[in-house]
Amino acid sequence: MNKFKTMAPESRRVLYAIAAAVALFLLGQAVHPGFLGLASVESILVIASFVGLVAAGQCFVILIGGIDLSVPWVLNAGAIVLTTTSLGLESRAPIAIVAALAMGIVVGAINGAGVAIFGIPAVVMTLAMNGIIEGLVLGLTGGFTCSACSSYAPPFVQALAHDSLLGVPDALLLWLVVIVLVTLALNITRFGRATYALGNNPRAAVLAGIDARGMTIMLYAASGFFAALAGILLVGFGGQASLGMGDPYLFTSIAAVVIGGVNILGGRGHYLGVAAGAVSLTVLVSVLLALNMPDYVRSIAYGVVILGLLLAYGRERET
Amino acid sequence: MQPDTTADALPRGNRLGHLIAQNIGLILAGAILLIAIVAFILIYGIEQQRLPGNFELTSTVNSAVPLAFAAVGQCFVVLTKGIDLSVGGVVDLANAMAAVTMGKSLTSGLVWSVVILMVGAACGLVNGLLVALGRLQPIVVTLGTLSIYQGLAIRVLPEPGGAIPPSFTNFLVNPNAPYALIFIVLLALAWSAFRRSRAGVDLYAIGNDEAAARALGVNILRTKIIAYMLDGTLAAAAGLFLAASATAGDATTGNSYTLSSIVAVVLGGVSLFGGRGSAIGAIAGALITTLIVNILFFGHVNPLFQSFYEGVFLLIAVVVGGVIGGTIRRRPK
Amino acid sequence: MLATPAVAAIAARSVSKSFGGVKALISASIAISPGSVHALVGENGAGKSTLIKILGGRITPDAGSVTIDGEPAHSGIAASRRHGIGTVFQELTLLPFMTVAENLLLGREPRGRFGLIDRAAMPDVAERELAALGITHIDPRALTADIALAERQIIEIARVILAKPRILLLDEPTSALVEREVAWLFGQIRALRDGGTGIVFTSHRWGEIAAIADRITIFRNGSDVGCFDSIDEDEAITLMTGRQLEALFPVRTPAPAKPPVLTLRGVRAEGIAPLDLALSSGEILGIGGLAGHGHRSLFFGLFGAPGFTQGEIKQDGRAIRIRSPRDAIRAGIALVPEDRKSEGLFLPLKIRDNLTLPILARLSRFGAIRRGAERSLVDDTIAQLAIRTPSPSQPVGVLSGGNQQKVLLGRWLLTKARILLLYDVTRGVDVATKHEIYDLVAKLAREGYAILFYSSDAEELAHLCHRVLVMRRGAFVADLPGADLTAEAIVSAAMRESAHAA
Amino acid sequence: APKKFKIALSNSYIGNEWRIEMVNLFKAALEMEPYKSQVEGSYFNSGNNVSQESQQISGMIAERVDAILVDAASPTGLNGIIQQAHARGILVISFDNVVTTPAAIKVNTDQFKFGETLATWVAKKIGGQGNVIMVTGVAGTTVNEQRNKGAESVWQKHPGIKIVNRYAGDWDSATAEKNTAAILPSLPKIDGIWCQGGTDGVLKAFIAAKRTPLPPTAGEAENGFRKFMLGYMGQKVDGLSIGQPPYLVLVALELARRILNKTYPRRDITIPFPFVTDATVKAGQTVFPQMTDSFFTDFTDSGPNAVVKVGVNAALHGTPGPGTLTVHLPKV
Ligand SMILES: Nc1ncnc2c1ncn2[C@@H]1O[C@H](COP(=O)(O)OP(=O)(O)OP(=O)(O)O)[C@@H](O)[C@H]1O
Ligand SMILES: Nc1ncnc2c1ncn2[C@@H]1O[C@H](COP(=O)(O)OP(=O)(O)OP(=O)(O)O)[C@@H](O)[C@H]1O
Ligand SMILES: [Mg+2]
Ligand SMILES: [Mg+2]
Repeated sequence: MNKFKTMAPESRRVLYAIAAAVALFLLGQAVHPGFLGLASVESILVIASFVGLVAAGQCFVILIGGIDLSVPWVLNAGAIVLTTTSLGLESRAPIAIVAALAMGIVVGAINGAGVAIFGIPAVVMTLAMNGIIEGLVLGLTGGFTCSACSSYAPPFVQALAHDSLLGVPDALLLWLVVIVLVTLALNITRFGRATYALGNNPRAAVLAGIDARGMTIMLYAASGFFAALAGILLVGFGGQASLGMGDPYLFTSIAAVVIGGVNILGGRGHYLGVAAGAVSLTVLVSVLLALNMPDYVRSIAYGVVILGLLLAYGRERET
Repeated sequence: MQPDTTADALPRGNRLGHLIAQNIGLILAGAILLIAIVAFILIYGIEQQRLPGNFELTSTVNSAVPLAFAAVGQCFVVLTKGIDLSVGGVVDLANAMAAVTMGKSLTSGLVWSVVILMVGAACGLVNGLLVALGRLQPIVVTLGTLSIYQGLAIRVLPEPGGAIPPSFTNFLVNPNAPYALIFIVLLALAWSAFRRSRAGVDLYAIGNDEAAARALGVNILRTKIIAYMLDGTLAAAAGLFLAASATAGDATTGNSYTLSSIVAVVLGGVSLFGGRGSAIGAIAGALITTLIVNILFFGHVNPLFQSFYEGVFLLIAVVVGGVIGGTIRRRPK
Repeated sequence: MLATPAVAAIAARSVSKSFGGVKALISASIAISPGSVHALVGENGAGKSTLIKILGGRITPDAGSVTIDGEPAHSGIAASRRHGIGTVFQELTLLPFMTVAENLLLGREPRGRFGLIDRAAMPDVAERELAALGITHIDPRALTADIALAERQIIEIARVILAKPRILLLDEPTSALVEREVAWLFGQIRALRDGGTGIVFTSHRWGEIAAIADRITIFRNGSDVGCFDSIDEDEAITLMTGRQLEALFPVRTPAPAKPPVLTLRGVRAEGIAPLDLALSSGEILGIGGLAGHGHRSLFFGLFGAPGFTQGEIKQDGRAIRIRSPRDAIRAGIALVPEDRKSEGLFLPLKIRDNLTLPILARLSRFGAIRRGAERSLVDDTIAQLAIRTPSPSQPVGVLSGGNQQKVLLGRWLLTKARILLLYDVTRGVDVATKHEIYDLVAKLAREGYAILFYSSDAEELAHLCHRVLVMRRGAFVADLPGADLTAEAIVSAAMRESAHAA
Repeated sequence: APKKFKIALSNSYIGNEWRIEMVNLFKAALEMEPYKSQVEGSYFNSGNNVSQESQQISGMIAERVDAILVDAASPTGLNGIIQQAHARGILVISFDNVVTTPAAIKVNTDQFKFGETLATWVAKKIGGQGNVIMVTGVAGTTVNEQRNKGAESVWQKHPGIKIVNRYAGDWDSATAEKNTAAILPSLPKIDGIWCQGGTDGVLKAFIAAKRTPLPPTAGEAENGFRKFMLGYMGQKVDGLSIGQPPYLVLVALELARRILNKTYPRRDITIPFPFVTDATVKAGQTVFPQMTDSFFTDFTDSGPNAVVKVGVNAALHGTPGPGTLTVHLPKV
């Protein structure tokens, strides 16, 4: 308990975020018996993993005071690159996955370059990029995600989203790996130190020899990577890519990051909290769906619960 | 006995240089707007073999008015170093209420307008209280309230419909003359009065450095609440204009104003880091955004590539603006 | 001096204040008589600023009371203003993207038609008001972000003085000021005091305390430990620190005659004329002169932030290019900037993270930091520099200013840089820590570091440096050898030239 | 040569395959007789943004087109500008997502009947008894409301049917699948599915949750859903599939041409919606096993009373078919 008190506020928020996710699960069980069943929990966590992956990238850029509004169409483009490159063939899965991820990295790096080198505000750069990718995808494919494919995601990718290993869905295992890797990257590597330094005080970071441009480009590239990765998994999940499939992930990924206790102005927060935030939001949506209420009530309740959670533990200290 | 420091006075930068430094954002917005106007007239002229006339002016102005109001509202909040994602929700709510309540006469339209503006202010008040008193980050507060306001809007108007009195439409967005320019001018005048008020100065102070502003005795709570309430009121006004030009209501059409108001504010040279910029710039930004749509229309771009061009234009505008700005600022003093 | 009236202009009785777990004030008391200057002295973190913030109504004490003219004071900035209190806070409260005039007139802007603020008139009003205070070198139309730190501090002071306060609280108002500006400030203070204003003044420069204080209260660990009409420096330091200090400045050792490690030829940057300069290892080369005359451009130019626009830099005889701080760090150059909060430290991050940031490449394998190696380096540095902290995991922001400064110095020593650019490193640092920093600087020089040392404190330059170059209008106007250098010589070199200009 | 009619298509949104097919059909038609020689066409997209679409329609007015075909971002949001177009003598025909103003002629299917038909089929299939889920569309839209009302009118007549959950699928397979996956594990056994859109996504979520065999399903005309009717992913489903036909645009185009030629009165047209069941579904005609699940199979019509017949390449690539294009408008 004493340790809890002396914890940095950001670390404490990670615990709060996890507690919130658990509480929402319990709430779900209370209002809708069966909600806490193994299948139900598993299924919800798999859906949360998509949000969680996008939010990993979003978390990186938010940690340096940026934001990535291009995730919807980078995700979508990742999905479409996968289907159009793989043509649904298992043999082409590796190259298709690499192509999709490379696309995400390149687009993200361009975002980063726009922000770091040309000094374009992140909101504008990434919003414009979202439009640019959308236009390119629609224009280049003629609007069809893969008209020549007999099947869409290669079986390997579909298995990734649907199969289990030792009773744990593969998608969840993948997310778990990502959680571990991102947490390690942020906490025990040079890269992580530089990220927090940049997010806390960019001027001082540059004066301490941090390559701010390189880091910024790298972090946005990571965001592109994770958006594309989520796109790949979503194709596996649904079996196909569809236009607009990334749209729900914009605000949700930002919300997950903030509910997870990351400061939107940068420099403070942990991915573990973000992962909990992603779970919270997904559970919340599921509970609201399960409650069988009119759309407008659901919309209002969603907002009220998010604000309630934030009021409970997301308050800033007085300046 | 006072050892004065005058003997060593350094040469000063000239007044023009200072003026440019202080208004750099506004100057850029003006430059981009000018470029956009010229580009529009050129493209229109080439495509249509004539110059844009009254109709084009009127429809452009009428399209720009709701966005101008939403953008100025957004500008208040951005100046405090905040951001408002609930603009779209408030526009929806106002739009929906207008369609349901106004009935047939101009009088009832105007009376209800006042009520709706007050509802907008109340929405802003909720945002402001959560941000200032609840000490929550504006982006998530307004993400939450966006969902709430949209829900309320759908509750008010479950499916598109209702009606706006034609007299009310003619009052706000007369389709035959660019008469809505008056509202833009009024908006700009109101802004410059606000800019010269206690609250206006305090708003900038908060955006510059909130801790310093607090130490200087600025009432942070009051000022932020004023900013968010004005924002909510103006977003509601945008909803009224939208309803008026549509002549009916739809609880979902306002959504696009969230992002487009932010884009307009940025194009208008207002810093997302707070404390710098002007609502006049935001108005210019709204006009630029509107003109880009026109340019793309008359440029007959492939609709599939439309968002590509929008994105590219946005980047070009911001980069060119930045380059011009950099050149002006680096000009030898 | 006026006789001390029975009723204090402002007094604090047994005030306590904690921030989280930190007890900033423990039952501290002070009473300021009208028409007197009351100095608060104490080490960094002794609680001076906290007390001033309480007196100024910016924060409320957890316990204890504040009285004004014997009456209980209302808390809050607005109330304090009504009480006639004016405060210059230690961290400047100027608004960077507003003009000097807007800052100066904040809250009392001239009104025009319809009671609206007459923005057009503001620069002229500000210009007149500044001129009345004898300030004519600062353009009221400039953005505050564009003027030098010293100028900002002067504007901050002017803003408060212009409100004609009955009680004036000055928290380290001179930290960025050079002597002549300090003299100007003291003139203002004396005038106000003679008009009956009760004044609180803090500074870490003993000379200033001795010159201006009518009474001195000494703070230690959050409590007042003594109040004197006069006290000598050694005694005061003993009370502040609980131990005795030897001479403030270390014994000067002669500069070794070695070939220069660093030579600049014809370097230019914004605000500096082509400059030539040579720095040897083991040398402490002082740079002096009035604020705003190009020192910053010289130091930051050498550090590549941004680099010089022209000219040649040679290190050990070889030409090098420094276009970014990374280039500079690679070349073994370190910069300790004046504003440690905005340009040096990451306040919410751990001491450890702050210390090792530039050397992580050395400390990590495959990108992962070797914790053990880092830990021992950090512990060594903390011990070597005597950084007072319970643990290297503390956020650097909770340390006292002097210890923060030591962390910053430690960071650069860890880089094994041999050329140190120290830019006003003792700004806002308490006497004891200054003493430690001086010792450290002298020791580093003896160990062969080459040190370029700028200070706004001429005493410091005079006593510490082997040689001092005085800058004016971006050029070196005097080269003063160190043997029997005095502060007066530096100041007058900086002033003499201005006589010509005027 | 006689002057060509300028006809512009204002399409609010191009982000799903239905809209893409619709635009492609329009493009193809412009290359086919009689339109090739009589119509000069253009088409625009407004990113689902009402004010942009409104501005584009202003542009069309400025370009002095003869007719505007509108698939609207909002049933009401364009009323103002459409009234202006009408006042300037421009023929405005709205289709699919139709507008409410009388200044526009409407071409559509009956959305209430859509929901009602789906529900009637489900009710009959499960014998008026059992648990049913409703997967709805985008909240706040007329189409969603009408389809839901149509369904509710049927449920009222069947007290034995329990609607165990209503949730939004937003007419999008990915959303429908995600939401179904989230909620399904905690629901009791489902006997029937009523789905406005994204039907294949719902079924995939059922398979993932091992809720097989799949219950009888009434849904939209996604290719994926119809594949399930044929047998897909190891499942064969009893289903009714109704499509909002993309060729509504061709009906609108033909109507515009005929009205401008003064060979047809100005009046609204409601066309019957094409539908298939597991009994009638036919590969290559009403389902395309080679194509994506999200492809919209009802780009063309079939049978003796077909409204219009076009080839799959017209829908896919906008390439014209051979010969002339005949669109059958209802007899006057
Ligand atoms: N807002 C705060 N939050 C946490 N700790 C604080 C805060 N303000 C002051 N402190 C702590 O309270 C103690 C007293 O600080 P204060 O600023 O009053 O010292 P000071 O005497 O003014 O020091 P200096 O000479 O360095 O200005 C220090 O330990 C400081 O770290
Ligand atoms: N010769 C000059 N002519 C015009 N402007 C000058 C000149 N020298 C310096 N300045 C201006 O004065 C400002 C401060 O310059 P700079 O920061 O280099 O001086 P400094 O001595 O390092 O300041 P400080 O001592 O306050 O830290 C800059 O804006 C610079 O442009
Ligand atoms: Mg202090
Ligand atoms: Mg200086």
